Amino acid sequence: MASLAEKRMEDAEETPVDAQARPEELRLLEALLFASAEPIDQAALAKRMPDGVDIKVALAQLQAEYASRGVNLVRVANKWTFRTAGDLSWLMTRESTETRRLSRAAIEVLAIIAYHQPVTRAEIEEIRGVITSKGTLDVLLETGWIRPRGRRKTPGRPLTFGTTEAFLSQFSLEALGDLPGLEELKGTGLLDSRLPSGFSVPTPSDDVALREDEDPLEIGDNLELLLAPAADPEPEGGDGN
Amino acid sequence: MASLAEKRMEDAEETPVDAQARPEELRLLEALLFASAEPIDQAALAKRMPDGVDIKVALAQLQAEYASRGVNLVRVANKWTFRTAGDLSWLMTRESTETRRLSRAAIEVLAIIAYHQPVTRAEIEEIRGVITSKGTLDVLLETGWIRPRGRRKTPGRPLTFGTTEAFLSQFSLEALGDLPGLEELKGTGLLDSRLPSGFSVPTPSDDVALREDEDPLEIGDNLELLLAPAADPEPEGGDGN
Amino acid sequence: MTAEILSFETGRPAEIADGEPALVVDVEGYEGPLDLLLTLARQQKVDLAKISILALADQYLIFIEAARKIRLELAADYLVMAAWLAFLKSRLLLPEPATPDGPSAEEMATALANRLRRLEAIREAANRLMNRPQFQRDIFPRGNPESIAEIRHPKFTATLFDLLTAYAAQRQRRVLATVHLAKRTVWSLAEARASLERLVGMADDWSCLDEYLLSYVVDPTQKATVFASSFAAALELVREGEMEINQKEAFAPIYFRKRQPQASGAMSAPDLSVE
Repeated sequence: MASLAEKRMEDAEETPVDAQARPEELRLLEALLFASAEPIDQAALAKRMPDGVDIKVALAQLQAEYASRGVNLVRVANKWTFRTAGDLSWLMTRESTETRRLSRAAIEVLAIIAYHQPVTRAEIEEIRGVITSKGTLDVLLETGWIRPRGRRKTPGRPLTFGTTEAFLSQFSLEALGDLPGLEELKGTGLLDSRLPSGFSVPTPSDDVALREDEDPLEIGDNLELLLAPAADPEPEGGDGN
Repeated sequence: MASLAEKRMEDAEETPVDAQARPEELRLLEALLFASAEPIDQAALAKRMPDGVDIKVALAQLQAEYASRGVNLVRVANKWTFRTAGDLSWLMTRESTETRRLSRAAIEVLAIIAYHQPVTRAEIEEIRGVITSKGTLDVLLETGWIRPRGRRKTPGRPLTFGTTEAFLSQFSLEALGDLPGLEELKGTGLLDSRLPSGFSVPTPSDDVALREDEDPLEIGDNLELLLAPAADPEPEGGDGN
Repeated sequence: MTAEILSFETGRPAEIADGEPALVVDVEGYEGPLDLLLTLARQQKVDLAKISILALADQYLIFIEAARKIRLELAADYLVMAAWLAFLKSRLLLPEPATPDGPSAEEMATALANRLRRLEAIREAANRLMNRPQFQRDIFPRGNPESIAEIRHPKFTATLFDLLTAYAAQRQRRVLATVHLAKRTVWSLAEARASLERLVGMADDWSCLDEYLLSYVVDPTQKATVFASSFAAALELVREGEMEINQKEAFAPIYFRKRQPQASGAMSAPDLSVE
């Protein structure tokens, strides 16, 4: 501590904040304004100051002193108060994470992407029998668990979706192949054992290499636009969440 | 306004608070600390600062800058906070905050806990030569300045008491080592309260880590019951206040 | 006992304890015998380290004696202290025994002096502590703290179980949804009644319901439903007085005709006409 204070004394040669030279009333104003729960008007401040203090001048001095600081003395509706400098508003925010559960729709879409990837939106809808809202895909993209892989080489060149490493990590899977297959799903009772014989569950693969029916994404593909279905003019439509 | 600002520029010749020369991190620290009513620890501050800022140096600089002002940067229990200067208390009369007046007994018990911690009730009574009423301890616990730390590893496993961060904050102490007169007391050996001077460490410590002669409190320890002395069957007895 | 101690603890104004003249015999001003002893010791006006324990013991005993004379209630610990001091005094005055057992009188006196010094020291420390600038009394925090805005980043959660359940459920749902149950064709009551009414209008005499139905029904698989609905419709029409029906015996053909304006017809068995 002492050494730091000494260091300060050295610095002081460049920027001498001369305690002696600084009028005492600035200290008083500073303390009053700092501690007050509300902005104070000049008259109220003057009442607490020693006689003979030109409060106007003192406030102006204080304001000038603080003008370049992280805290400014500002006048609000004719009352005075300290406020953090406007340009530091970014500093006055705290980032926090909040845990959110995925909606049922989002989980369903995610599951289909996981098993059927690479899969297009139309294929997801075919399996689910429901239109997928843009919000649902947005939420899933926000999780970082799915990604657009490329474009299917079919008319309209729809986007294909697949899962990411973050997906594996979230669900504690070593590889996508660890997702249970048909027999395992039946074994755990998740699938009815009386399903028709043609029923199959694909063996999922998240191989980064594109399939032969996939084209790479083009640079500049704007996902915002891509996700909005051409046929669906209201993107706000349904928030999957 | 402009003219006052200009006036300020003239003054600036004598005391140039050179905005350019003042490191930006001082502005940031200033803003963060000024805005908060609660002390902030160095780690939390560092997290908000740009990379490469030596936070320790910056805090020391800021502390030195404000040392002569009406608002000081103080460290309390390893956290930093701006507070009005102690010598301006005459200015800061506030009607609303009436400080609780502790009884003489409570003040004495508080001092014994502060200087002798961790300390048991029996040890407090040994020093004072009087039985400590439950009310006195209740009042002190209510202030939040003391806390039961653990249990002494002696027959009966009595509770040990110590002070809290709120205690340091209340009395503007950076750490327990700043207790007034502590050095003298240590010099005279008067802190060595325990008669069987087996493991006596005559330096008070509010370290959250228990001493080797302390056991942790058990979950479910009911303080209400614990504080009532075993010899005193009527816990309602008297309110020490 | 407790009550007395508590009354001490509630703290009489400090000035009474803090060194008023010696002969105020008011034991309630003291926080126990040690406090009283300390006050008496201060009156020796010397460093506590050099205090005369003998003189102090005398002062204490005189004080207690005075208190007893004016019949002041004395808590037991005051009397215990008095007895102990009397003992100490006698030990201090007598020559030390050759083989002392336990602490010597000198040691006991020193221990008492140390206790007094320690109490005084902690009181001094307490005093200095309380005289420090106190938070919210002398120094103040920011009165109008500025809140730190919070930007929330969602962290999504889902379990593998959620995922598998969702997948299995929707795959299954789709498969089961494509199993079609053939819709059964049913001749409704309304349909049966409408055609019966038409038929009754055409036939004046008894006609056989079965024959009519056979000629009517195109698809033989519909015979049952047509028959059932027609019979129910026929009963309803009879109840409404639109027609009469007639059957000779169980499983025999059923005949029907338009209701005759005047009473029962000749050929039929009237007992079977239904009201």
